[in-house]
Amino acid sequence: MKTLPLSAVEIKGDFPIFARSMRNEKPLIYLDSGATSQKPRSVIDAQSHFYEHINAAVHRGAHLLAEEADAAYEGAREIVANFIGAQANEIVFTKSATEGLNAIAYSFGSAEKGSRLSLGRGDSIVVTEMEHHANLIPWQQLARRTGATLKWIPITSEGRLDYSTLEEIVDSSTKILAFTHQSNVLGTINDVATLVAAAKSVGAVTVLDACQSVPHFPIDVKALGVDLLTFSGHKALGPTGIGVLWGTSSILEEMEPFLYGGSMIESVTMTQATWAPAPRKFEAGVPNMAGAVGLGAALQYLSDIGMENVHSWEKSLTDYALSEFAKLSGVSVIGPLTSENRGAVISFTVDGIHPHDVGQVLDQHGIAVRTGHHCAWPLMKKFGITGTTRASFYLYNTISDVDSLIAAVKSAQEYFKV
Amino acid sequence: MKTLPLSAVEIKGDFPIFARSMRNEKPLIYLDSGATSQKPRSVIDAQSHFYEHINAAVHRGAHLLAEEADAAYEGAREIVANFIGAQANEIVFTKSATEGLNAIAYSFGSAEKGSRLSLGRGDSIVVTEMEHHANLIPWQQLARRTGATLKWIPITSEGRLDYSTLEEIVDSSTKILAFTHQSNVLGTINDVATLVAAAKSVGAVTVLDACQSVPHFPIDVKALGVDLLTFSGHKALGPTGIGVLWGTSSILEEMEPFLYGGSMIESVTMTQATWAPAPRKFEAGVPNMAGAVGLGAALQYLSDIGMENVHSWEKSLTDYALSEFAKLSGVSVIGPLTSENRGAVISFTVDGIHPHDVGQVLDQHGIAVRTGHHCAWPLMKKFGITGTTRASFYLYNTISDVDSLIAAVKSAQEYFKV
Amino acid sequence: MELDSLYQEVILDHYKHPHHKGLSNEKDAQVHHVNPSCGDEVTLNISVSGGIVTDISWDGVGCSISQASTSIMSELVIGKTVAESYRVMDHFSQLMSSKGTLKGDEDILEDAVALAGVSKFPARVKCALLGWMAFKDASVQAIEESEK
Amino acid sequence: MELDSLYQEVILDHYKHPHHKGLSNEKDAQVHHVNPSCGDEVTLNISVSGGIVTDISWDGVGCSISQASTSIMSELVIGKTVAESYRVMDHFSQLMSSKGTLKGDEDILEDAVALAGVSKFPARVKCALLGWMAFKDASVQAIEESEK
Ligand SMILES: Cc1ncc(COP(=O)(O)O)c(C=O)c1O
Ligand SMILES: Cc1ncc(COP(=O)(O)O)c(C=O)c1O
Repeated sequence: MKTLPLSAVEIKGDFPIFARSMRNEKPLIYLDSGATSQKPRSVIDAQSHFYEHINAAVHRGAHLLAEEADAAYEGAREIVANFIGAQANEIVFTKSATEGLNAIAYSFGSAEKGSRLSLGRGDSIVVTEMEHHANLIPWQQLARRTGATLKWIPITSEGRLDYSTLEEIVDSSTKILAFTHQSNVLGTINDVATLVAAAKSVGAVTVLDACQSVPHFPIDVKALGVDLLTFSGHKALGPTGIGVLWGTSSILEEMEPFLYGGSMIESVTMTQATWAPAPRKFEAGVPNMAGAVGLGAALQYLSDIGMENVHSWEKSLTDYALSEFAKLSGVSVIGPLTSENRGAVISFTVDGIHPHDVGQVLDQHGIAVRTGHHCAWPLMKKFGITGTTRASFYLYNTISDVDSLIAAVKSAQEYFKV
Repeated sequence: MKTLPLSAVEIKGDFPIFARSMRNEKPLIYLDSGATSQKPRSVIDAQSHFYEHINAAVHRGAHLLAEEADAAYEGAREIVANFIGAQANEIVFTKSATEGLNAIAYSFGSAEKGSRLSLGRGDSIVVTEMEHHANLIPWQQLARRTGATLKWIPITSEGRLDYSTLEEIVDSSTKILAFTHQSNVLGTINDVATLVAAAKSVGAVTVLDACQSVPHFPIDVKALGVDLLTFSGHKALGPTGIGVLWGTSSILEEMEPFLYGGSMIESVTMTQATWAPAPRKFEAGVPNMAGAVGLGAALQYLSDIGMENVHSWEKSLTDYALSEFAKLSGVSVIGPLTSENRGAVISFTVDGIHPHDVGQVLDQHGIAVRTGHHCAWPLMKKFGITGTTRASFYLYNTISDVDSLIAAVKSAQEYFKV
Repeated sequence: MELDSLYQEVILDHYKHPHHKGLSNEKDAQVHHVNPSCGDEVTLNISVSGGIVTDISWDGVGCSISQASTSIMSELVIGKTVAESYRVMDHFSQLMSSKGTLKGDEDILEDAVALAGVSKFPARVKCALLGWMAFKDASVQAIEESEK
Repeated sequence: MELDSLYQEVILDHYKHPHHKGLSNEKDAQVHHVNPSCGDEVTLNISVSGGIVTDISWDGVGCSISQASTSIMSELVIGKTVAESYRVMDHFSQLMSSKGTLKGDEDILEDAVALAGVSKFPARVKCALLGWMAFKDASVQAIEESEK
């Protein structure tokens, strides 16, 4: 066994859920962090603490609780900003990455005709063939509403973007280039620098779906050079119902708001309204304050461990898992076969066994994986399959979790006699 | 002292926050439930329990946790449905009432031309002059985008809707009538039956902002007769970041989705997508599962106490408070002066003292109220004021809280020598 | 092992050797159903004559449960009146939503009782119902068609 | 009582008898600022001549803190060069964000040191800054105007 950059076993102890047992009294082997992550005690406690001691509506109250709630909420914004190398006023709290991506698309859809962000016939929006539905359908709809064309960068059989097509696809008609940092199916980490350069050369706005990257390796928004970025808290040890939309100050200033209501206004009459500066203008209504505070605690937990450590630990797990998968016969990994520019997400198919049935056998061993199209249906079609079984790892997983997975896949093959 | 329909003192004990102290070691007298409510232990625990024992992404997983998460999430939907007399598949979880109202407005904005829900020049949207910004600005924007006209029902000096104008304002051009069940400033409870009848007579869709009603008195959506209704969990003892949009099955079926992404689809290709049936089609992305479960626990807590009891207790508090306010000189209550068709929200002004300064003095006494325009700026302008001080009550408040409020208002008058 | 209650021998047999799989040329109606959460699909042809389901044929991709269930369903309904097959379907739906509390009436459900174990796995119930929903939809269309 | 640290006598005096309140007819620039969270408003006229703030007049509605602060600010900056008044404003901003840790330099801030207590009440800092922000905005506009 190799020396570990961090003790995943000790880390498991920080996550109360690992104390429970699964079917047949098996311990929980959680390999579904790509869908949602588990929560450390500190996150659960931070939320409870908010409700027990602070709870009040932010931005509004004239009392001590409101003051403390404001400090907690804005403090969480600072933590998020620091975590990704941003300024606090560039951080917008959303309910999820899905909301963030839709907010961007709706905002562009309401841009005044003639403004840099507005789209029309003759303009194009470019995505990739490996996008999650959340970074595909909002753009389909925006294209439909505005008359713009949706294009996409195809992928190779290894599951990498085909960068050779970039010059042809990203052209002077391109207004938006929206892409995922890391595929939630293939694990592929895309080459942000190359994509941003292509977009910049034609003056297109870049939107990064960072759902599968922010939780797993160090991110510096300034170094990435994108205009907008979004991720979900629940995949980064945070609570459900909270996400982050980051944008450069200048693009946030240009963008129209998305949700209208309380706290996002400057002034209001019966017939019209003007907006507060960002991030306020994007946060209508009483926000998910406890969620933001919980996300702050989550990112704090990750910072304390160090994102470099998280990353290199996941890399060890990926290396080990890929080498073990390579030894299995009748099993194909869909996506890159080395850990280079690749995250800790392993999708695979087993000859003669449908992913549902693989997942079911794994479940009997206490192993939680995901099966199906993983909200990337076009990608499945590209590979000519209906779905895969996906194991996705996080900092609390261990080498022994990988061993259990491999053993359970073998037992599925035995059970179904393939 | 009168006999109480429920023991608010005992109820306070269920809410951990009342154990804390405020400035000058004063106990917390929380009169800001109109902004957000406090949370009982059972709600805080339900959320923690979800994270400690169940947490997984719903709708997606092939494992036991996902199964249990699904049961918890869908169980919460059942609780919500029962609470308002609806069917589970009519309940959409949102992040807030603000999101719910915007979702409706955006959905109508994307309705196909010619469909019943689509708007254009010559059509009108009707609101009232007492709306919260969340039920005003989305309609302003929808009107702007579609060319429809925004009209509103004016209010009387007592703070009631002027129903005599209804026939003139709601006419054959009216496509939508959106109004609040209870004003968050005046406490006025609107006459839903009359408004619905007016809308029905011209075939307009009715949208009810139930933020200030669902938490405070029994609601039966079928009896109300509206088409759509929305409220926020956090004002109903629930967690932050979760809300509910209810609609009749038929209108939900007619409506376009609002957020696009995972779990709301039926099928997806690179260029187009079709939608799952409601409520799925309105819940894109991994939802706020713990939030939904927490809201379920909150509504369960309210049901156990009985909404009739909550209502009559709040009525006693309102009666008492109104009678005490009437005895104060230099203090004016803005809104109806009796508890008839009126909720437990009391907005007032104090001659010679700005609401901020009133709030500050109250804060020194541990009393949490809200000051300002309460996200109803046009209403303030109507009354020729910049803001009010607002005390809003809930089931955990007591007669002695009212006494403390009145005494503190007097002390503010003394302090500022007015 | 709990798994055996789900994957009974009968099911694995139907999975490996599905009946009526492969679309026939003749049909009164054809439907295509998908399970949006996993991407499984079934295309189903139906022939109805004099109120009797005279033929079912189908094709598709799916897990053992969905394939076996569609195979078993086809066997069950062919030769029955539409009304009778709806009764069988009601029994089957009840069994599926029983959370493991029912065993199913073998006289009515025949091989389909082997699917009783599915009801203990809520995530798989949809798999078991995919072919049945397709049948229901197709039969309605065929009848509508014949009434034109 | 903590309240007295917020509402010092000087503040209440300025509140009840605000200086330079009531808009003058002459001005080089006029601005209107609102505090969106409470609805308080201030309209402010400025006259600048040879780099010196020769006059400030204002009107508006607001709490004791915002009214007093605007009154004190007017007193402070009239007669100073724009550059000097920005230095005073910087001192004041620092004091406001000090969370009660600073007392303020009376030589620079004069009556404005009475507002030091506001910094302990984050929700009120905006009230204290409303008039100052209006002044800053107006001075920039007046200078731009004069350079046209
Ligand atoms: C009447 C009314 N409508 C809408 C809202 C908006 O609710 P939320 O901010 O929770 O979305 C509120 C609360 O602020 C309200 O009182
Ligand atoms: C790459 C990617 N993008 C977007 C999403 C959507 O995230 P959420 O459902 O939290 O909004 C996910 C997760 O499901 C994802 O993996």
